[in-house]
Amino acid sequence: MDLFFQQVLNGLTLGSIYGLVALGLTLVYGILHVPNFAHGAIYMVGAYVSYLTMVDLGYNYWVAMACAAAAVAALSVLCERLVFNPLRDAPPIHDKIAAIGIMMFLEAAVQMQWGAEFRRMPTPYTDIFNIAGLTIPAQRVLIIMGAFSLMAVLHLFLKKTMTGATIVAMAQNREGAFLVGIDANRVAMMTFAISGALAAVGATLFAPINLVYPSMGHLLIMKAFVIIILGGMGSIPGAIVGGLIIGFTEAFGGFYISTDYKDIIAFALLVVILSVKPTGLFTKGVR
Amino acid sequence: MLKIENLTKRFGGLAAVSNVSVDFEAGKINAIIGPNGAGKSTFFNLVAGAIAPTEGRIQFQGMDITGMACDRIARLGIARTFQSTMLFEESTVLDNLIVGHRLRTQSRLWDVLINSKRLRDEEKKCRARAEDVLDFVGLSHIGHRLTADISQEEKKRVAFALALATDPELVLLDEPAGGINPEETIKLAALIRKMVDHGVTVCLIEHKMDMIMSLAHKIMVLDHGEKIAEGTPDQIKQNPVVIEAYLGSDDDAAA
Amino acid sequence: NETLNIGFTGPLSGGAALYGENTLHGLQMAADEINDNGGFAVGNETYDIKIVSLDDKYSPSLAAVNGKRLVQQYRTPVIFTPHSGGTFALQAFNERDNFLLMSYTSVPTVTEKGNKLTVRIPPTFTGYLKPFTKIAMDRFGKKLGIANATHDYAKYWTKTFVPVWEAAGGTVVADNPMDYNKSADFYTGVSKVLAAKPDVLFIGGASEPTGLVARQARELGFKGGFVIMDQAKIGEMAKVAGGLKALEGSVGVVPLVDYHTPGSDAFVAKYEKANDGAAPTSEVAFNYFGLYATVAAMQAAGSVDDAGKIRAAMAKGLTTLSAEHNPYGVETIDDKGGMVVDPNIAVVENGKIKIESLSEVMAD
Amino acid sequence: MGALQKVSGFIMSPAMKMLLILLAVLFPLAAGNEYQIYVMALAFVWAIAVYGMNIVTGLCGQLNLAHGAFFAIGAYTLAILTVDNGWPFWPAFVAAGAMGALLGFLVGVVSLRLKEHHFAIFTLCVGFIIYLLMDKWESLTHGTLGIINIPAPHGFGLVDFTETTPFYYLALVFLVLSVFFASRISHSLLGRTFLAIRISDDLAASLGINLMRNKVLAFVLSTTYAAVAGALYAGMVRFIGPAEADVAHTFDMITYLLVGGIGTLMGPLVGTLVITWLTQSLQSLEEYRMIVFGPLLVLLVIFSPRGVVGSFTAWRARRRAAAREQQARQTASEKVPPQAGASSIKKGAGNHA
Amino acid sequence: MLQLDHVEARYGSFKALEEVSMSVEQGELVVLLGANGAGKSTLFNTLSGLLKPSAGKIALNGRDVTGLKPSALVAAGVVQCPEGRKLFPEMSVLKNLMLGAYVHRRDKAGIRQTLEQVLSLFPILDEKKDEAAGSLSGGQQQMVAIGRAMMGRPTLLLLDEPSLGLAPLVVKQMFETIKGINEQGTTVLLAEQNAFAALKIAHRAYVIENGRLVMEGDKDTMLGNEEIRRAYIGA
Ligand SMILES: Nc1ncnc2c1ncn2[C@@H]1O[C@H](COP(=O)(O)OP(=O)(O)OP(=O)(O)O)[C@@H](O)[C@H]1O
Ligand SMILES: Nc1ncnc2c1ncn2[C@@H]1O[C@H](COP(=O)(O)OP(=O)(O)OP(=O)(O)O)[C@@H](O)[C@H]1O
Ligand SMILES: CC(C)C[C@H](N)C(=O)O
Ligand SMILES: [Mg+2]
Ligand SMILES: [Mg+2]
Repeated sequence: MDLFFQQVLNGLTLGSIYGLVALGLTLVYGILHVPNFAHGAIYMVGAYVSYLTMVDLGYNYWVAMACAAAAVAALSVLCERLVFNPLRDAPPIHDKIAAIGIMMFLEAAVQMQWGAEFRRMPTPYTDIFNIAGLTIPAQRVLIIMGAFSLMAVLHLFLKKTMTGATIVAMAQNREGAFLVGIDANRVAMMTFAISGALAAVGATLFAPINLVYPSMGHLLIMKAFVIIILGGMGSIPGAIVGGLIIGFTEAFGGFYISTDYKDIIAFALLVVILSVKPTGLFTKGVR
Repeated sequence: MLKIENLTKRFGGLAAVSNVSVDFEAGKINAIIGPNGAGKSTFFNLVAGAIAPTEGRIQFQGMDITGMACDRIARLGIARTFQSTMLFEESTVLDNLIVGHRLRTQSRLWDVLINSKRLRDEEKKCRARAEDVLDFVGLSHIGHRLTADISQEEKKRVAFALALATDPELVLLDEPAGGINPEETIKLAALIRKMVDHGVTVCLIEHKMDMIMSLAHKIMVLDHGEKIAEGTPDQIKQNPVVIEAYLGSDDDAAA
Repeated sequence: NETLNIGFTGPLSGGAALYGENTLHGLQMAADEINDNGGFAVGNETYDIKIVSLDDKYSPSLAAVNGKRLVQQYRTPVIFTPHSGGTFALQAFNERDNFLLMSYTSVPTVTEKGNKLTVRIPPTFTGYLKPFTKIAMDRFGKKLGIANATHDYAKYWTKTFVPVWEAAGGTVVADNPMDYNKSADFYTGVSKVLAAKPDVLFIGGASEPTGLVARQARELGFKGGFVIMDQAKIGEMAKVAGGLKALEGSVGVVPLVDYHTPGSDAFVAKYEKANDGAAPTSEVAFNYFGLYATVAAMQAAGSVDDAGKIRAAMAKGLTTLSAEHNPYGVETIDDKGGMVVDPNIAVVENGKIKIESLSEVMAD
Repeated sequence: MGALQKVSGFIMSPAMKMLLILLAVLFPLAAGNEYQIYVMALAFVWAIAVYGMNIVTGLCGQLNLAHGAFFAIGAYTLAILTVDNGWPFWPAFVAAGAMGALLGFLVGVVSLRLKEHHFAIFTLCVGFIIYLLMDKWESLTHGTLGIINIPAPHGFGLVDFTETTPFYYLALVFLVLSVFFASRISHSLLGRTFLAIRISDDLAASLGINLMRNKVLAFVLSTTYAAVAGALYAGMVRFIGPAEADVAHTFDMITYLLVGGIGTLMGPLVGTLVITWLTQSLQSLEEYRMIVFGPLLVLLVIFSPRGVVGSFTAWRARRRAAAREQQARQTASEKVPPQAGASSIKKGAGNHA
Repeated sequence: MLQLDHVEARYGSFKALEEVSMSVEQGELVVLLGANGAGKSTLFNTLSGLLKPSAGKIALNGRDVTGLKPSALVAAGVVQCPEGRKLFPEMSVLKNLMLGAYVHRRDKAGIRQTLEQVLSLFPILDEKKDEAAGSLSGGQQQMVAIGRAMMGRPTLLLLDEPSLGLAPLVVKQMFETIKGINEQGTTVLLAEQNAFAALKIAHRAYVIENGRLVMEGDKDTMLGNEEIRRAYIGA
C-alpha cells in the first residue's frame, strides 16, 4: 500500500510538471495556433537562467525563479515578434519548422555559452518527510503545490481578470476580440510571455530533483505535445488532466509493468485514446 | 428524383434541419431560401452525404442514399458547389477541372506506374471532359491561367464546371451568386438555365430574390431548420409566413 | 615542421555533446603538448599534430560521412571516435581506406569481429566483475537489484555481470534498467527495484544521472551498497548524490584523481592547472593517452601513414610511452586490438574513497 | 522571349532532365575525392525518402511525422533478414519495401481518421513508439546495440557495392526511378486526386473521391519510399541502431522538403542536396553550426515559404500565363472584332468586380 | 465627424471598394444601402480597422485614422457591431458585455452605468447574463452583439445588418433602440437589408454598388426615388 501511495506521489510530481509545461504550450496553441516545438528549449533556457542566478550569482531560489520567469518570458516574446508573428498567415508546417529552427539555435547557444555538461541545481528545501512509510522530499511537495497553485492562479487570471479575458476572447473569436478594442499584438505577446514564464517556473521547480543540460527539453516537449493532443488542443483543463494522466501512467506503468517500457505505455495510451476519440478528451463537439 | 422524408439533423441541442420532407423533380430548378442559419447549407450537406442525418430518409432516383458516404453519392450523380469556393489556387484552371472526372475512371496505382493504355485513355477522357465543361461555362479562354489570378465570378463558374465534370444528374449550388454583382448574376442565372436545358437537375440556395424568383420552378423556404413553405415563386412571394420570416413585407414598407 | 592531421568524429552537439567534447578535449590536450614540445620525429621528418574534428551527433551514418571526409580531404591516417555506432560504421571501410580506427568504447564486439585496423582504447570491464561482486556481496549481502541504464554499454555490462554475480551465489531480485538520458524522474524506477528489498544496487550510466539515481535510492530509504558500472565516476557522482556519504559502500572504478600513480598524478596536476582546478574525467585521460600511444606507435613503426604498420607497432610503442602520458598505466595491447590494464578498484568507506588493488581483493 | 525566359524554359524542359542525369553520371569523375561521392550517394538515399514524404505531405497534405520511423523499418527489415536470417541482399531489399508498405497500411488505416495537427502529432507518437520498440525489443532488433555487419548490395560478381562509386550509381538509379515514379504519380489522375484532397477533404469527397482509400494509398506509397530508402541506407552504412528512427530524422526530411519546395517535383532533391552540402560546409563551425543553421531555417521559412523550386515554378507559371494572355489578346484583336470571348478576358484582367 | 476620401480596399487582387468618398456628420444616422456583396461589410471592416484600405484616406474628427489598428479605432470611439456577431461563444453574456467595455476598463463606474443601460434596453439579457453566449438564440445573440458594441461607448457606431436573424417584432424594437441611441448623441452608420425600416429612422443614405458609392441623398429623396424603391425596398 505504501508503494501504491508512493507511486501516486510520483505520478503527481511528474503530472504537475508535465501539466505546467503543457499548459504553456496549449495556451499558445489555442490562441495563436502555433505548434511551438521550441517550447522544450524555452524550458531548458529557464532552467539555465535559474541555475545561473542561483549558483553563479548566489541569489535566493525564489529570486532565481522570478529572474528565470522574466528572462524566459522576454525570450518568448522575442520569438513571437521575430518569428511567429511574421508567419501568422503561413501554413502550419512552416511554423513547425521555424520552431525547430529556434530550438536548434537555443540549444546551440546555451551549449556554446555554458557547455554541455550536466549541472545540478541545489534546492534550499532538502528535507525529506517520512510519513507512514512514504518518502516525501520537500522539493517534491513544493513542485506539486507550486504547479497546482500556478494552475489555479492561471485559471483565476483567465476567468476573473479583464486582461485574462482578452486572452480567452482571442481564442474564441479573433475578429470579435479586435472589435472590442483588444490589441492582437499585445495579447499574442502576453500569451507567449505567460507560456514562457510557466515553462521557466516549471523548470526551476523541477531542476533540483533532476539535472540541467542543453538537451533536457527534448523528451519533455514530446510529452507535452502528447498531453495537449490528449486533452484537446487549446484546452486548459485538458492540459492539466492530460499531464496527470501521463504522469500517473508513467508512475504506475513504470512501477507495475516496467520502467523500461513506461514511455511506450504512455504513448500507446495516447494512440488508443485518439483512435477512440480523434479530437482528444476535452474538445467540445461543436465547430 | 430527390425525395426527402422527415429529414432531421441535430448538432448537440440545436436542430439545424428539423423534420423536412420535400420532393424535387427532375429537370427543374429547385430553390431553397431562408434566413441566415436556417439550415440551408446543412440541408445540402445532408443530401450530399457530407454529414449523416439524425433522422429521416433521402432517396435519389428511387434509391435510398441515407447515410451513404459522400463519394458514393457523388458517383451516383449528385454534385455540389460550396458556399465558399474551393479550388487549387496554384494550378491552372484546366488542371483544376481534370480531377472532376476522376470518379468516372478506373485507373489504379498500377496503371500509373506502368503508364498503361487505360490510364492514357482515361486521362485523355478527363481532359476532354474538362475542356467541355469549361467551354460550357464559357471560360475556354482562361483554361491556362492560374486559378489564383482569376476573378471571383470566374471562380464561381469554374466551381460550376468542376461540379459538371463529374457527370451529375443533380447539382447542388450553394449561394452561387454570393458576392457576384447584378450584371454577372444575370449571366450566371442564364448559365444555370442552360445547365437545366442540358438535362441536369439543379437545386440552389440563394439570397438574391430577383434571381430566385425568375429562375426557380419551385421554392422551399427554411426557417430555424423547419420547412415553413413550399411552392412556386408566386406562391412564395404571397405567403405571409415567408414574408414575415424572410422576405419582409411590402406592407411594412408602405406603412 | 610537417603537419599531420589526426581525425576525430564524435557527438559535439545534441544530447551526447558533453561526452564527445570530453573525448575531444583529451586529444586536443595531447596534441597541444606535443606541438609545444616541437612536434615529434618519425624518420627524418618532424611533425606537428592537427586534430581535425567533425561533429556526427552520435549518428553512425554521419560518422561514416565524416570518416570519408577525414581520410580523403584531410588525409588522416588515424581517426578517433568515441562511440560504438560510429566505430561499426567506420569499420565498413577502414581496412579498405587504410586508416587506423582508435575507438573509445568498451563494447567488446568492436574488436572481436576481427577488424585489423581497430584499436579499442579503454579496457573491457570484465576484469571488474569478480572483485566488484566479492566486495559488495561480502559487505551487504547476496540480493542484487539492477537499476542501471539502458544504452548499449550498460546492456553489455548487465549481460556479463549477472552470471558472475550468480556464480558467486547471489540472486537477482529485481531487474529494472532505466533510460538515464531520457527519464524525467527516477523515483518510480528506483522504488520498483527497492520494493524487492535488494542488498546491493547495480547502477550506472553517465556519472551525473547515476549520482541522481543513487541519491534517490537513499531518499527512498535504501541502506545497502552500490555496484557502479565503470562508465560512472564516483567523484562526479558524489557531486550530484550529495557527497560521498550518500555513496557509502559503493564499489566502482577509481577516479583518476585518486589513482595516485606517478602517471596519474602528473596528468591530473597538468589538467587541473589548465582547467581552473577541475578534475579530469576518464574520457579526457584515455583519449589523451590514446593520442600519445598513436604517436609512439608511429615512431615505433617509422611511418605516419601506414595504418597497418602503426597498428602492428602499437604494442612496441606502448613500452616506450612515458608514465605521465599514460595516466591509467596501460600495459599492453592484445592481439585483437584491445588495450590491457590492471584495474584498480575504489570502495567508499566511511565517506572516503579507498583504493584496493585487484590482486589484493581476489587474494583475500 | 527574353533570355531569362529562355533559361527558365530550358530548366523545365526534358533536355534539362537529361542534362541533370548526365551531370549526375559524370559527377564521380569530377568529384575531388571519394568523400564527395559518398556524401552525394547518402544524399540521394535520403532524397528518395523525402520523395515519399512529398507524396503524402506535399501532394496529399497530410503531415506524417512517423516518416523517419518507416525509414528505420526499411533499414531494420533488411538488416534483420540478412544478418539474422541469412537472406541474400536483394530479396531482403524487396521484403523491406513490402514491410514498409504493410506497416504503412496498418498505421495509415488507424491514423488517417485524424485530421491536421491531430494526425501530425499522432504520427509523431507512432514514430516514437516504433523507435522505442526498436530500442527495447532486443530479441528482434538487437536493442540499443544495433545491427552490425549488414551486407552491401549484392553485385552478382559484376560490381562491388562496398565501393563508394558503384554504390553511388546504384543510389542514382534508385533515385532516378523514384523521381520517375513520383513524376508519374503527380502528373497522373492519381496525383490530381491527392491534390484535390489536399485542397479540401470536403471538396474531394464531393467529387466522388474516396478519401480514406486515397489517403491510405498516398501514405502507403510514402512509407514504401521511406522503407526502400532505409534499406539502401542500411546497405550503405552497414550498421544501424535505433537512432535511425529518431524524430530528428523526420524533421530533417521536412526541412529538406520545405527548403526544396513542398509539392514540387524537383523540390525534394534540390532541398536534400542544398541542406546536405550546406551542413557539410558548416562543419567547420563544429558544435556551433546550429547557431547559424537554426536562424537560417527560420529566415528561409519566413522569406521563401515555397522553397527553391516552388518559388521558381510559381514565378514561371505566372509569366507563362501572362505571356499566353498577351498572345490571346493579340490574336483576338487581330482576327475578331472584340466580341464575347475577348471582351470578357479583358474584363477579367482589368476589373475583377 | 467621419470623412472618407477615395478609399479603396482589396481582397488579394480583387477590389471590393473603389473610390469611396463620403462623410458623416456628428449626430447623424446614416444608412448604407446595397445588395449582397456590394461591399457594405467591407466598408465597415475598413472603418473599424479590420481591413487596411489599399488607397485613400479616412479622417475622424479631422484626425487621419487611415490604417490604424482596430484597437486604436475602438479607443478613438469607432465601434462596430459586425455581421455574424462574432461573440465569444463560451463566455457568459455578462463577460461578453464587459469585454465590450475593454477600452474603458479602468472606468469601473462608467462601465456599470453603461451596463445598466444595455440591460434595461434588452431585459432578456439580464435574465441570461450568466449563460454562455453561444447557447442563446440567434436573436438574443444579436442583442448581445449590439449591447457589446454599446458598452464601448462609441461616438461612431457601425451597425452591420443588425436585424439579421431577428424576429420581426424584435426588429421593430431594435430600430427604435437604434433611433434612441442616435438621439442620445451617438453617430450611427447602419447597413441594412431591411431598407425601408432603416430609412425611416435615418437622416441620410448612401447607395453602394459593386464597391462604389453610386447615390446619396436624404431620407425623403431616397424614399421617393423609384429606382431605390424597386431595387432595395421591393416594388
Ligand atoms: N457542424 C456543425 N456543428 C454545429 N452546428 C452547426 C454545424 N453546421 C451548422 N451548424 C449550425 O446549424 C445552423 C444552420 O447552419 P447552415 O449553415 O445550414 O445555415 P444556412 O441556412 O446555410 O445559412 P447561410 O444562409 O448563412 O449560409 C446554424 O445555426 C449553424 O450554426
Ligand atoms: N475575405 C474575403 N475574401 C475575398 N473576397 C471577399 C471577402 N469578403 C468579402 N469578399 C468579397 O467582397 C465583396 C463585398 O463583400 P461584402 O461582404 O463587403 O458585401 P456586403 O455588401 O456586406 O454583402 P452582404 O449584404 O451579403 O453582407 C463580395 O464580392 C465578396 O465576395
Ligand atoms: C566507459 C566508457 C568507455 C563507455 C563508453 N561510454 C561507450 O561508448 O561504450
Ligand atoms: Mg449556408
Ligand atoms: Mg455584409
